[in-house]
Amino acid sequence: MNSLIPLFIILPLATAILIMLFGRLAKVLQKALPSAVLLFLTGLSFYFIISWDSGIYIYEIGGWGPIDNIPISIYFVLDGLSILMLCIINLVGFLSGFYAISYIKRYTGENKFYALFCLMIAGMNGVVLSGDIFNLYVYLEIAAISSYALVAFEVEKEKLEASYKYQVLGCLSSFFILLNIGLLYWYTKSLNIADISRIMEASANKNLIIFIQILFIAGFGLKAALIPFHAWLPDAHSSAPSPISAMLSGVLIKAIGIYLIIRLFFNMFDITYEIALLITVIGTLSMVIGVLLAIGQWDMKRLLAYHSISQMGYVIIGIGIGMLILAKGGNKSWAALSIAGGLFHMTNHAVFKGLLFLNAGAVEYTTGTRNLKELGGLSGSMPVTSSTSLSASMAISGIPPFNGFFSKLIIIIAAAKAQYFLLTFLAISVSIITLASFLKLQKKTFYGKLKNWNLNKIKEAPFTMCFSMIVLAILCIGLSLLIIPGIRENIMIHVVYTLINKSNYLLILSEL
Amino acid sequence: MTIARELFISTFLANISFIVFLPLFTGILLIVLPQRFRIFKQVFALIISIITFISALLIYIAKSAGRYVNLFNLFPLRYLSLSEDFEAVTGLAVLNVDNLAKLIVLFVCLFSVIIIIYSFAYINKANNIRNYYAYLMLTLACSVCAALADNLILFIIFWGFLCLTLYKLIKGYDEESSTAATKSLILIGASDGFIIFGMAVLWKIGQTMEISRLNVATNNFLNVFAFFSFLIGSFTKAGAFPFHTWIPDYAKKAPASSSAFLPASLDKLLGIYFMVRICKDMFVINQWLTLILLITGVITIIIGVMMALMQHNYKRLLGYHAVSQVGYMVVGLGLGTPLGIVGGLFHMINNALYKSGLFLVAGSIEKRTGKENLNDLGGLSRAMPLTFIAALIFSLSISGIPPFNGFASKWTIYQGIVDFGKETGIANRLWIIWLSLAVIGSALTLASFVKFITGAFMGRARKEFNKVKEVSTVMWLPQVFLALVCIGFGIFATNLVLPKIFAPLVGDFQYAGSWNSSTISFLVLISIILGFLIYLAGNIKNMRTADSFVGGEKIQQQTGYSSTEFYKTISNFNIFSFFYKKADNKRFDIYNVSKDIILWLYRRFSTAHSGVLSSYAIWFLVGLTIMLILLLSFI
Amino acid sequence: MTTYLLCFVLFLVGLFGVLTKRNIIKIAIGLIIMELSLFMFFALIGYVDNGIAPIIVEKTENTKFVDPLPQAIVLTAIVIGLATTAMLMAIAIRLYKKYNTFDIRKIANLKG
Amino acid sequence: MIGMTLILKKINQLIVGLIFLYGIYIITHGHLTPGGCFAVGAVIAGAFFLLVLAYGSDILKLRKREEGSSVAESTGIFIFLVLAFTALIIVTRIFFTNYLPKGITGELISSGVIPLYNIAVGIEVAAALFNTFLALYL
Repeated sequence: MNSLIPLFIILPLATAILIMLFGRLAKVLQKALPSAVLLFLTGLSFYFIISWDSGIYIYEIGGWGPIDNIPISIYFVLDGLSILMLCIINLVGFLSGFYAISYIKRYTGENKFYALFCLMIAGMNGVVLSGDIFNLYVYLEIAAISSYALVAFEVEKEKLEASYKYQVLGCLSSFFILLNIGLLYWYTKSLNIADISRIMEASANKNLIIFIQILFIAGFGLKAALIPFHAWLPDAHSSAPSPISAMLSGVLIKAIGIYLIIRLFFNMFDITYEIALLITVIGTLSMVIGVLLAIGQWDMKRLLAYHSISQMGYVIIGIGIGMLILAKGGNKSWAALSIAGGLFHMTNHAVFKGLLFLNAGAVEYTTGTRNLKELGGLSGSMPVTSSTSLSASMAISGIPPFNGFFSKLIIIIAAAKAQYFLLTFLAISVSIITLASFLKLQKKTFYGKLKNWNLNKIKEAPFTMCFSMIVLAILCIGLSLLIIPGIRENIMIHVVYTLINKSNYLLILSEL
Repeated sequence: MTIARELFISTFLANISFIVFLPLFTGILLIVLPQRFRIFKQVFALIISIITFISALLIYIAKSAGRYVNLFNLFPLRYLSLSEDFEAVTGLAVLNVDNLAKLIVLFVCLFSVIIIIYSFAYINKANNIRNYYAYLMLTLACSVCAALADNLILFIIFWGFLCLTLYKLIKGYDEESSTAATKSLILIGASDGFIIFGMAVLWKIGQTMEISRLNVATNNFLNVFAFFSFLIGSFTKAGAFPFHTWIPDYAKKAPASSSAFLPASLDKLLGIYFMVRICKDMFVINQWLTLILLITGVITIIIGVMMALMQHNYKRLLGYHAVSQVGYMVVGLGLGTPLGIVGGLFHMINNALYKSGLFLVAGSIEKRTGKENLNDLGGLSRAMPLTFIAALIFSLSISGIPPFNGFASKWTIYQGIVDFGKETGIANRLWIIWLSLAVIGSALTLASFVKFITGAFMGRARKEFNKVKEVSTVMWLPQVFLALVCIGFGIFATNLVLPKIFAPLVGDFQYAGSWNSSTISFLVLISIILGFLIYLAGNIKNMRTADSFVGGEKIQQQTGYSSTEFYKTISNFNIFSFFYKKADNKRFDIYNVSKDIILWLYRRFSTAHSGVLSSYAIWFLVGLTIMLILLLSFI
Repeated sequence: MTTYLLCFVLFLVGLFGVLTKRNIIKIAIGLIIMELSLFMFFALIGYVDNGIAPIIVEKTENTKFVDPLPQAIVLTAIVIGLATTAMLMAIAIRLYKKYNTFDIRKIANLKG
Repeated sequence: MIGMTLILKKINQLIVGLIFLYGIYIITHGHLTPGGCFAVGAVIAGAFFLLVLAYGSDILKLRKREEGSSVAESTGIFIFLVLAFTALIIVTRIFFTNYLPKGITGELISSGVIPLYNIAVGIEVAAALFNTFLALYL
């Protein structure tokens, strides 16, 4: 198990290079290789999650052990949260890559697309596995830079504009993160997350730590598109090609935003009440304002993009309430429930938001537009797209028995249990508005009369696109099985356990 | 042989998980099957629904009330050795099979059989809905499971799924119908949200999630809040004021069989069922809540019927009546006395019977004539005699004319109100108001059904309807069957139906007097006279506005017999016209009001996203600075 | 301490450029200035008074090495910065070709 | 792009060879002295910049721009990855291990695989810089 860990980074990286080298010579290679590699990695991550024994695995690159108890090597750390994230990244990555085989045919420079795609996945896998804070930054930038390029892939006016804005804001946040890394290194003389955590426990320069924490919230908050750092997201996510939108919205903002917030604030910093409150407030703002911005949109993908902000708000609320309970010294099992709800919602969001973007891509592929005012009546001619899109819409708006219902239920119950009734009420109202806006999308796209297109032109998307959509739609229902106690305890509880028991993560220092 | 049969019955047919899982799996199977097996799907769905009905009947007859059955315990799944993981699940999936649940399940199964038979002819290739039968079966399964569920989480899962089938059973072929479907799903989804809120509050105050073990006093703010959250859920489902607005829209645009199945019967059954559970089992309600319930009830009665009076589209008219009748049930249940609850439940069953019957009649009319407006109809009684007789019986039932079932249940509710007035409480002292408003509502119902019957069936037959024939057997059979049940329930109300079916639901109650009780007869008389007076007034008014007869003119439709024109005069009254105009603009529709507010907010936030990069960067810095100032200054 | 402060001033200069300039190239230059100030900050972190370069030399009693780790970090960060800058410039040139203007306020098709 | 004046071209001819040589010197001594792969890449790419600036882009005889350099760039990373990967597969089961004999400190052939890594990264950086330059310049 241990020696398989670096494969998550090597394989996509090697694929990217091979495609750049030989892709032009063998067209089959550039199409089949990314899907094959990502399928293998998906299988590997599911093997990890099944054979998980709730330990933490460490991989030392280059075999450099610690010297005088100071970890000097680059470490990959594999714990429950990392495995969960790996599953999400590689699964959605595989399905988007497979989807892209048909979708991306229309564009020139296919090999560059696949190379950048694999590079992005390598970056995200690296972020999730990395055990020290600077490598995390490097992988984060790999993922971010390839996403900048992918957003501008269609090289049209709007796409370039979106990409430029995304880059400028992304660079700003990256610089704040880099500044933070500098400050942390200056303060602790270490880059290893566990080591930093140990050193910071010993000493207490409270103001500096709070300063660092806030810079991290702003930096990762921008990557995760939390309000008020969200402004790039609707532009970028709606401009990218659809499989990339699915990756950006479904995975990227989680892997380089939410995941890092969770990882650093639980495992590196001590949880304080003020920071927990701040995170919860930001989450609430994102949840409410995001959905209010989404409801009036007429561009299909822009609507979906704004919903990503809102749904990330749910995730952050779940996490934030857990932090609040922990900071107040409340019942740990309720904190665990809340955090598990947030993580569960994150998993679910990857599935249904990925699916929704793929649906939008299929609609755009056949009709050539994604303006809701021009669409209509597609349910008859595109049965797969319309039914999968309905299931994803119901999942995101929290209609049972789809997975979104259960995760929202957990978050709402946890919020009420922690006596944040206003938050509970807002979460429910936002869920209702989400339902309204997704029914609008359904109504305008799939119901009503077919607009005056050439009827022969409107047909179901090609096989690879349908396959990805169907698999994700099945997952939309299938993931609700995670609520069943037996399965939940095997997966979710391990994930939460390493988060709420900080000392457990620090054990990796002794295992080195 | 008999032993084998006994064994078969006891292991399968009389097994509670059997009637949950059989339609569920059938529904999933029917979704997977391709479209071209339509006939097979129909027959298969019918067979399964009949089997389900039979097993529901067997369960109903078996005297095993109040038994807790584990959903997985009796199902063959238990033979799979899924060890302790599975044990944890089964704790959630506990079913409570008491008398009330059994009754609801029985009627749910009955209605599904009737609707499927009716759909054989009604749903044809022209107005086919994708996966119609599959969603009918799923609806059946989920309704049964929602009625039986003891755990609130299990309950909300199946209850929530019902709104999706409601959405899928309407064909979104044009703008208006897809709007109606959207609106229904949003309103019902919102009510589900409120139920979840109530559940969260219950969880907070440390209660269990099992309905049969809950007994929450409504003495503090939180508990009342939870109570209202649940109440909103049940009101929206059943369609009580002010959450009723989806029902008329849905009834207008959906296929009549869908309307008969969901808003007219199943949603009423489940919504009122849940309300009984809330008021009777889960919470101990105090007198202020009783007052609120009664006020909501009478407002629902009056508003529903006043709006119904104005409708020209007969399906929409029926939709508003579906709202109005809920008011009686809310009043009955709101009384909280055993007699009131029995009256409410009895009215719920009766309402489901005649209202789904009326929708089937509407479907038959629509099928044969293709018209949706009462103004375009007339004189169908000769062409469609069976439909006409059924419609007449349903109309008399809904208006509360003896000896039909509507009278029996309304009478029980009136009796309940009178009994209720004997005690001292705020709501009790106002009993005369509740009683009078309920009676007025009944009279107005009669008036509007006179309009329906005369508009559709009476009068001069139009030429274009010359070729109209009676509907096919599979379509009139369900109507006639429902009409017979209506008569039967009415005639045997005091002897058989009330003591045998409804008495076990609430235990002992004082059943006062016979039909000849003077107060009640008097009240009924008043309601009949009032109705006919209004009707006659309509005729006089109509005569007055007609042109004078000079001779030699052709016979005009208008001079002959117009039933709908008169009702415009009501809307022209000064007081009413104001409200009707507002209602036409959907000013009172909770859905439209909240939509406007949200869109206003959207425009405010949307203008901030001006597309200028530096403002985005400034947001980032401002956010950062505010966070820094807040945290570093307060620590 | 003064050097740290100067670093910070440089960072603010870059930030000012990003916020106020309209020209897309100047915004990119602002970002590069910010980045360079951060590199200097890292170099300062690693600096030790009278330290020498951390390579293998003849051992004496009082040899002090500067911290090599920030230097390695800065090298990596420079590579990343190079990629970012190249990306930014490529997009800026393309933008100019499409819109025929460098003014970021006129490049605002995506709003709402 | 057209080239520059004759003086510049001539001086270029003289200098470029020396710059290349200097680059190769640094890359071979990367594990002994400060500098190494990244500096080398910059130096060699600088030599190419000079050539292109003086003679114009025609000197490269490119059918499609950045073709050759892009292949070189990919090859550079590929060699690097293969070196790291052989450590994982064949030799020690640990990614990135220095599995060759270390030799004596201070000699040219020493410190295991690091010189090889240096060469690979040097090629990669040079090609990447040149690639970027071409993309922006042409």
